[in-house]
Amino acid sequence: MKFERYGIGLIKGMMVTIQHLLRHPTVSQYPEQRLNISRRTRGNELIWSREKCTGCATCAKTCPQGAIEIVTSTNLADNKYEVETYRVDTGYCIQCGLCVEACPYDALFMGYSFERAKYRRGDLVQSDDELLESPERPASGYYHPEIAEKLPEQTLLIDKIVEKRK
Amino acid sequence: MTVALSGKDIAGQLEEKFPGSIEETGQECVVVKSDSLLAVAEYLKNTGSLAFDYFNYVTAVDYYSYFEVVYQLASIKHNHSFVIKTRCYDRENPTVPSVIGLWQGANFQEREIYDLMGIKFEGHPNLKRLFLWEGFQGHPLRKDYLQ
Amino acid sequence: MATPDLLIRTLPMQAVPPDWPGGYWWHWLFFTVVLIAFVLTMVMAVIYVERRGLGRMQSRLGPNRTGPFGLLQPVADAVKVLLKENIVPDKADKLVHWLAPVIAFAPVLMIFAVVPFQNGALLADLNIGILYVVAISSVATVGVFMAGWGSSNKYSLLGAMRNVAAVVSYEMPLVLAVVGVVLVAGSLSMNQIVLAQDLPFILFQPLGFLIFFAAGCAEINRSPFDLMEADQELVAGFHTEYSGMKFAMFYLVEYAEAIAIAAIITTLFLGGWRGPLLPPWLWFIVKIFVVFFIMVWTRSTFPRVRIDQLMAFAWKFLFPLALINLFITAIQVLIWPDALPWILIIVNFAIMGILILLWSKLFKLGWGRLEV
Amino acid sequence: MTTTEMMTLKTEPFMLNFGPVHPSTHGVYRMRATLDGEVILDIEPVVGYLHRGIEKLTEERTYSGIIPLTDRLDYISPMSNNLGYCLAVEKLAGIKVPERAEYLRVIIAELQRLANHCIAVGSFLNDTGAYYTPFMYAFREREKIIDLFDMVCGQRLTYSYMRIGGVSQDIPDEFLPALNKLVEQLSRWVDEYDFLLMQNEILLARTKGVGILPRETAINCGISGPVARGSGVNWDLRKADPYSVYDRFEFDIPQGENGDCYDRYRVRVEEMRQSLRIIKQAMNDVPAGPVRADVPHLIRPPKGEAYAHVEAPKGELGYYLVSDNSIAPYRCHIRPTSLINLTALREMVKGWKVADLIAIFGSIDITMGEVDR
Repeated sequence: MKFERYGIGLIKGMMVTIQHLLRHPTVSQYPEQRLNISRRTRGNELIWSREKCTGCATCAKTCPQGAIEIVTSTNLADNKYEVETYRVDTGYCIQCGLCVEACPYDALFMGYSFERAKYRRGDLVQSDDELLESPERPASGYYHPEIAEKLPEQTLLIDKIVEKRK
Repeated sequence: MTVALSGKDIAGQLEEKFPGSIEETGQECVVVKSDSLLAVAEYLKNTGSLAFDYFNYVTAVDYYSYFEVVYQLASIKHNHSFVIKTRCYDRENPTVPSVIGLWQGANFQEREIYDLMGIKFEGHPNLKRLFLWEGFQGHPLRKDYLQ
Repeated sequence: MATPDLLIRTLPMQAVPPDWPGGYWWHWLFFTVVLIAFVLTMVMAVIYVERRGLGRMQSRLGPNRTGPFGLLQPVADAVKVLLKENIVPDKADKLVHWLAPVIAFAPVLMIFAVVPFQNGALLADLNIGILYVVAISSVATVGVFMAGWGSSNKYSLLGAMRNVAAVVSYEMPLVLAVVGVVLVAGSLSMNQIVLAQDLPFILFQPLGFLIFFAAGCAEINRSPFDLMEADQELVAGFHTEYSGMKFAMFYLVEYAEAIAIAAIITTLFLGGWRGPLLPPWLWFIVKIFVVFFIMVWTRSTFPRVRIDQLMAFAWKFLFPLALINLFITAIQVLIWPDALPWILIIVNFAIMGILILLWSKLFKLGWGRLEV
Repeated sequence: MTTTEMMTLKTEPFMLNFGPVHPSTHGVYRMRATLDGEVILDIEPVVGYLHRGIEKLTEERTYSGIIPLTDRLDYISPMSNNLGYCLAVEKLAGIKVPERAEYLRVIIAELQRLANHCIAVGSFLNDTGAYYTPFMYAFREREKIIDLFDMVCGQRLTYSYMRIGGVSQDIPDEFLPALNKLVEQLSRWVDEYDFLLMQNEILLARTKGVGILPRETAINCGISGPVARGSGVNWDLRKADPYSVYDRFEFDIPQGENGDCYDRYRVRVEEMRQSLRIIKQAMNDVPAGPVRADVPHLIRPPKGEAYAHVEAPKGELGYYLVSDNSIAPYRCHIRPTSLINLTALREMVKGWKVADLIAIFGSIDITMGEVDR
């Protein structure tokens, strides 16, 4: 162990840090500056389509957390299942997206919004109408490329830095 | 490509060297009796043509009637691998000799098995629970473990 | 009531400059208030500079939410930390734990008594000013050690032990570097040293400057010698167990010490308050900020040294170089008192280069492992 | 009493707990250290603060439902964990993965290696005391990689991208151009990183010759990954036992000589360069086609057992699966890289100082999620 390089390595390192002082910082100021999130974002809620759902409960079987609860009854007149309750406890949901993939009728989507903090665990349970798509609760393009196309393009850090150095 | 050695070849060699040590021969593994495990392991490690110097992992599986302890070995020199297994039929006090003298890498893993499966490794210098606290009742990875 | 006059006559203290208002006591009061205000505001300013500077060097922004450009962040920090609960460990030595921050803080303020802000503008122009600085600055270590011992925490104790070891070792090269300056200036008084610097002494004493800077950084726990509060190893070193007001005191000490060292470097090597155009006190503050910025810069770049390397660096690298530097300076002062300054400058820089190269070759840190 | 005996200081060892809550134990690792002043006489590792019983949980979940669990093992590099698990199930069930998926897997796994080494190198340098600067730079670069992962799978930490028989979705159109740009920027950055600290005297003094792990010990302790390669063990599963399509790419295996902290650090930085090389080769010939084999959602592999391992960024990560022809595995054992790499820590730190303990521990690069499972 020796002081081998007469301190040249120290000075080289200092040059790098001083260059960064003059560069533009790479962070963005979150609540004011919002970047576009990925088109396939798996937000922390589920979007459910009442019309398409047939009540097959594949989603509930696939869910590794057991967060989906679905109660169906048989409508003998039309000879089909009718969904009575569809409830997702998003407090248990780990946003793995397996239910969306499993759904054979494309009736389930991941949510695109992400600011859904609540004060109580009970508020995180979504049921029936709270799961329907609405302007405040857009659907994400995860596993649904036709939705992904319509969403804004994701901001990438690689583009952002190049942009600012000009 | 790591070559998985054929169980038959190794079993033949072992049978010649340690008669009566083999319990069963699989496609890529042999099941040895637990009392001759150490001798077999030492042979596998120190024989020039085998030279299993690298210890991949050890784990245990609970098959209700017996515990199976699985050792996967590899040789960095010859780039081949092999699995030896041993069984213990005693559910109350299952015991297997520890291979820590041959491969240091077994240290934490044997403690883990002792912790979660309840198999005692004879000759382990520091056989304590690894993940769970001292005084924990039962061994969670056993199939008959209930809360 | 002859006490004040007696005090003035007996103490080695220069008479009050004629252009300063009031008598001795007024002068004393005025400068005490000014000094405390100066130190506190400067601490806030340097904390801001450090946090923003570090942020930008790490390609972050640094605090920017409180006030314009985050200027009020130090104030917000101070308010927050003062409102915190004061927690004292159960097994702590209560008295020592309570006294430690005070004992650490007082000497740092006292250093500023002899630092000239302008010609003659100082609390006490001691004719042994620099000696006073060296003596008083070591007292802060006692406070740190009390903090480490009184907390009854092993991390704190380790940190305090490291601090004592470092200060004892680095005092030697520090003083030897100062002696070089004193030889050139021909006086121990801080004001006289500044007055002697027609050219800043960093030009005549480049090696002395480097030694003083390194040793100074080590004395005040600045990176890369910040072993005493090495947060990756010792959580927070000696002030692990401090909270609230008492923690604020240590935080204050840390930055006040940095300002003190920056002020002494400014006075000894950078020509103090002297400079063209700007008013003298502004020059002084600008120079302090420049020195402090270099400390921030090194902090953002360097890893930390180990304790045995810290010792080796002091005794095997800085100490011999400081001795050689002192000899060379003495020879120059004796033999060439009237030499042209520019020739001396070139000679000194050449000597510095040669010595550093040579010592880098000879220097060995030693082997860190012990057989156990 | 002789003079030397009188001169010798009588010291007394004391115990100090590093962790479970400590700035640089990378989670909730705890070392019960016996110190003599600054010198470490002995350490005893205590783990289990993050034990979630993942191996038990797997016995009650479907084969595809385990994929999100594997994300939570080594949460710094979930893609590699996904890959290892999927390979094991594919081996068990005999599933052939489409070509395009194999290439995507390789690209993603190598990106994951880059992201992991960013954190490993950054936090190692932070542990040696460089005040968060290399850490921040490394995280900035990781952020760029995470952006791409976000693009393909919609999540930034627990990706769950790999599926049994392929990957969950095809990459979007903008992925490959972005990857191209990223590779270009990253190679520039690795050089800058070299410049920042690689030759720094203080770093050299702190890490060279510190915490030497001899080659024989490394092999005997079953240590894998950059730690083993830093000790000169030429053992990289991508070369030794090529899985996926790694045999089609050209790359080197960097190795250290002394097995000290500096070598491990160097090996990681070199591996980043090699990963970039693999990505460059792979992204130019990604074939067209499906990205997922036709695998039922509730797959029932035939009775049997399989062990598949991958070269995860931290070392050999393996899954030993036993199937009883039901929808859940009978037993799933995970070979934890981080836990096994910790085996030699005790020998490595004995006799070094407290500061070295932190540096050596940092150079091993563990994740507590994987140690405790």
